[in-house]
Amino acid sequence: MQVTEGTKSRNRLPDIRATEIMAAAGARELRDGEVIIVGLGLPEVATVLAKRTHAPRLAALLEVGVMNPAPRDTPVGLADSRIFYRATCWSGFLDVMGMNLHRGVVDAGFLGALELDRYGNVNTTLLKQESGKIRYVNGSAGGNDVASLAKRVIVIMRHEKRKLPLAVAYLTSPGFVGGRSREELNLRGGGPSRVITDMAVLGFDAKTHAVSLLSLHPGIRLEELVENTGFPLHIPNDIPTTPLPSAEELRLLREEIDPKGLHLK
Amino acid sequence: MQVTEGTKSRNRLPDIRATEIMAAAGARELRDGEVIIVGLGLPEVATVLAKRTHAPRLAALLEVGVMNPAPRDTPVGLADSRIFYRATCWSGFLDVMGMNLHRGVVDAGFLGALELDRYGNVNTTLLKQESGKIRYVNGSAGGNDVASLAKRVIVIMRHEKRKLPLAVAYLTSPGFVGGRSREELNLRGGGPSRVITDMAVLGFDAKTHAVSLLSLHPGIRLEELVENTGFPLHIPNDIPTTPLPSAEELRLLREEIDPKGLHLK
Amino acid sequence: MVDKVKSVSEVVHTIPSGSHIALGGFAIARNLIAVVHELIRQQKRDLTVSQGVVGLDTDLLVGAGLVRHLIMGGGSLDRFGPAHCVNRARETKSLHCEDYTSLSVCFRYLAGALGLSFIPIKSLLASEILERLEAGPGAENVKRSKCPFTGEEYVLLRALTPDVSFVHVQIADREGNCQINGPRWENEEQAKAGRRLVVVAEEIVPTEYIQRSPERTIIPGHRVEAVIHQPFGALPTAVFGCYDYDADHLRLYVEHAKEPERFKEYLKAFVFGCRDHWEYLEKLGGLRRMEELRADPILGY
Amino acid sequence: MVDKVKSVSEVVHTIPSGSHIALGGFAIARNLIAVVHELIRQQKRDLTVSQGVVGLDTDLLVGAGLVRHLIMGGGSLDRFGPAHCVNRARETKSLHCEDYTSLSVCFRYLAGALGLSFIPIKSLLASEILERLEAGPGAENVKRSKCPFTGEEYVLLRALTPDVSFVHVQIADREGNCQINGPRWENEEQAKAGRRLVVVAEEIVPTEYIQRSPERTIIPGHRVEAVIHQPFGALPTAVFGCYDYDADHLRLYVEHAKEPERFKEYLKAFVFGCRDHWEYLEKLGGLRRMEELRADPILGY
Repeated sequence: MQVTEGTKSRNRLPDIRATEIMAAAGARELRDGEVIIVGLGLPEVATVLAKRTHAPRLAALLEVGVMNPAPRDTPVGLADSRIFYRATCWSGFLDVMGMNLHRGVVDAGFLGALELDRYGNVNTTLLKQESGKIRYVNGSAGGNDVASLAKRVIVIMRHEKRKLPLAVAYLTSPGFVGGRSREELNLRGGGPSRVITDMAVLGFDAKTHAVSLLSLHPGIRLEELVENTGFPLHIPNDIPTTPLPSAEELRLLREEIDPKGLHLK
Repeated sequence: MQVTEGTKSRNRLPDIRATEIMAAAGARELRDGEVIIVGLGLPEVATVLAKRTHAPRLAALLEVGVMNPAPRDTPVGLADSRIFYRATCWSGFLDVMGMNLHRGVVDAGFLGALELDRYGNVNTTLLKQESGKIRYVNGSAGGNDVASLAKRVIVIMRHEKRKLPLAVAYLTSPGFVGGRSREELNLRGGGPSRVITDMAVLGFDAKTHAVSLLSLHPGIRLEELVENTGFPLHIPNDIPTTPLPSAEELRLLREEIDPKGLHLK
Repeated sequence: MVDKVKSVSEVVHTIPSGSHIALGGFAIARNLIAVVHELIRQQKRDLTVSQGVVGLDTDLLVGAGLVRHLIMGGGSLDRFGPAHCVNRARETKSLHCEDYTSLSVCFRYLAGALGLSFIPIKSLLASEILERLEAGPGAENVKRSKCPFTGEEYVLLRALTPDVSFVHVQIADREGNCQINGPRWENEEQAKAGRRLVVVAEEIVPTEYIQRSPERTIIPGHRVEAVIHQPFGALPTAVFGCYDYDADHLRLYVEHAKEPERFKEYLKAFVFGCRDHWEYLEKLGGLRRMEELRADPILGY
Repeated sequence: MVDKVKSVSEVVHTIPSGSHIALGGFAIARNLIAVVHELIRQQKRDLTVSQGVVGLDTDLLVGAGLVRHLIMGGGSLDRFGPAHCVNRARETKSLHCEDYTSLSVCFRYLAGALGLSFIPIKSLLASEILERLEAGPGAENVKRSKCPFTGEEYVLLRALTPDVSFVHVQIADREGNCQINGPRWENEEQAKAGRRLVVVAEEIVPTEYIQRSPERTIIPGHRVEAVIHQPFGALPTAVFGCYDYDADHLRLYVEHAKEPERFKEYLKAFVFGCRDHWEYLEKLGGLRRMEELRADPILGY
């Protein structure tokens, strides 16, 4: 149930979509043999891509109680029967979120975000409008559980100033709240390690726990990134460029993993 | 795993065994529609007899995770595959002992006993010999759980002075410890309601919580009972006789439920 | 053998207004649609509803104005849209919502199912979810505490024991032995936490069928008060192995749910305008549409 | 695909003396005989063993003098007799035994499996079991406390997280996805509580077989470190659906277990005297005897 919005192309490259760069960047965050809690959309695409390339032994768990499915058709949600297909285990929340996530065996979990602040705190609950009016959205579902308990958290989201504010309107899922360490916060999980947007890959400073720029996607200018970020961003002296997906990665993404472009649109 | 020993015939009736009177008395303690935790031996025989006569809707649960089995062959224990046959549910301890017994939906549970004292405390753990030497036996298994949590407990045991002492050598499963109420003991279950032996049916006084005689089996003399009881027993003025099993009950016991006389020997 | 098969209206008649009901649906899967429609027709009011991840069933009840208190871990109608009625009711403060997470609702049910009055959890800490709970009526259900053995900080959760738990299953016998096909989210804990338990089954099978694979019995019959036999009872949501969700109707629902006035039209047409679930199924396209939605035996959808 | 199939001796070589191992057997069903024999042959000492209801596997280990500390809910070899070696070791104080009950051991495993460092229970209160625990080394694992919401008195239990959990299953694939046939006692909680998890499977199946009924997967492969493929690996105890217990050998075992000297003879003949489990099976009667014990497909024994 983690929210990840459809993300229209942002980069200037004629024949590669930002979503494809994001999926490849997400896949590179996963190591072979790890246990992953997958959300729908790009997180699932990234996980399948990793599994089809460098990490064939990934264990992919879905909150509802599905392990290692091999969907034949693209599902619209985590409760969509399409994502139950060819699973190796069907159980439930208690097993996946309790006996795996809460047990501490989940290496990485993906989160989407309506808002993410400079300390990696995530809001998926509500939005405050100019008028002060509140609009409720989906809430936590497994998001807060993953943020609290996974060894590391990877956030995939669209890069917009309003979505990356100084402070989130509602703190659904804790990162490094107030720049404090996870130990200080009494949280077992390691917290956010990466934020993958349609403009850049962001990380967190080991000391300050604040967001810092790791790499800019090809064709994205630094000014553009800064303009579109609502909080001060630590910028390194020389800025690497996010690697493009390889030809094989692009082939897998376009021909096998999401041929209809449901998530890579 | 509740211990119930084989009980050789004690009464003077030529053609009815004490075990058959015990089984019928046990069956009469169960009401239709109740949820029962069954031990092996006479408790199982009594439960099946009740189900085949006045209580067809009994739910019979076995600790290991078996519900309503219909064994074709007589099992030697609760882990014997013979008792898994034609069950309606196979689960485990957590379901049977946790989500049923601890949840508070079990109406009655059977216990066996090495020793039982005047307040219905049961010992299934060890025996102290004259020499003071200790001999360990089976321990609790589910016995303490049933004694603590079932709405009422029915003990089936052999009637001997050494098995019915003033105080048990080890208090494995609490009855009305020290004559106190179950509330005082912080126990949820109602505690022991009946003790069915090969000489009599015993109950517990609502005020003193001490054992009292409810009925003598046919052919058993009161003096004999008192001689074979290690603690002072409350004796009513007129003593009812335990009803004999009906012809149909005897037929079911001998021809269908335990034809080999494994438990009715 | 106890025959517990009852009609949905019989069962709903026994549920007083003000009850706490737990619904076993998840987003757009195995929702208690037949039950919720009947609760609306019989206008059961001031309900407390709990659900791990809310779906269309809860959104309908809230939209119909029958829910006073909602206990949930979040939720939406997946890609079809948000739970408009739930979100709007929160915005207009016509509903008190106790926000949790998927796991914390599951743990509250687990405690209820095990007969524990409380259970610890390591989620919620350092979140606004916990702060809001502590600041509101939820305060009586959460308490920060430390492990007596390790000193580690936990949130203790109060057990959740709904007055009536409803679960939609693929298969049950007349005594209520139930087998669920596909993932089960928090259904086992939610079902066994209930003081009363009612199941809606797509198919009624002989007990002998249950006895052929007793390891698949998730809910044993002796826990079940009533079995409602209602094929396509979860439409427009999906039931794995039986039928797919009705995407057209889900879109139509979301369109109407956006606006209170249009939602009234929806209720009029599809709930109040139907005597029972069979009439509703006719409005969805009847036999022909049901056959289109029927699941492929290999794919399950 | 990860191939985790290993030999029992390979696996046992990785287990240091002094480890806490959890055994998944129950009385005379699905005992870890092949593993226990190898632990004895390799003389792994000072073990802590935990088991809900002890069986022949634990009795063998204790009789071989390899167990320092036993955590159990009780147990016996059912009608074949008591666990003589366990009882004798307690009488001679050569073993420290922490006595619990079936449910309290299960709850300790459940807490371990869920990553909770403690869990409440309503058993044990007002019993000598609790008093003895509080008076001995068990004191660090139990604590009386009250529910913060209801004030009700509970015993809090410390989570049990064995160094290595062993479970004997009927079916596994090479990655370790396991399906258990028949009742499962505390196997799921015991398996998932382990820091390491090793399964012994009667039969290895292709993953595609697992994918045909994933609802029967009790242990998912990613939790499993090694899969030991050993047909008749639980003899003389029974494996439902595969073979019956060997009543003759159980009687022979109990006869020997009664006397320390005779038990030495048993170990010499059936453990030290066998290079591996196949040689042991030959001593039990080999192919012909195995075929006699093989289960009827309908009865399961």
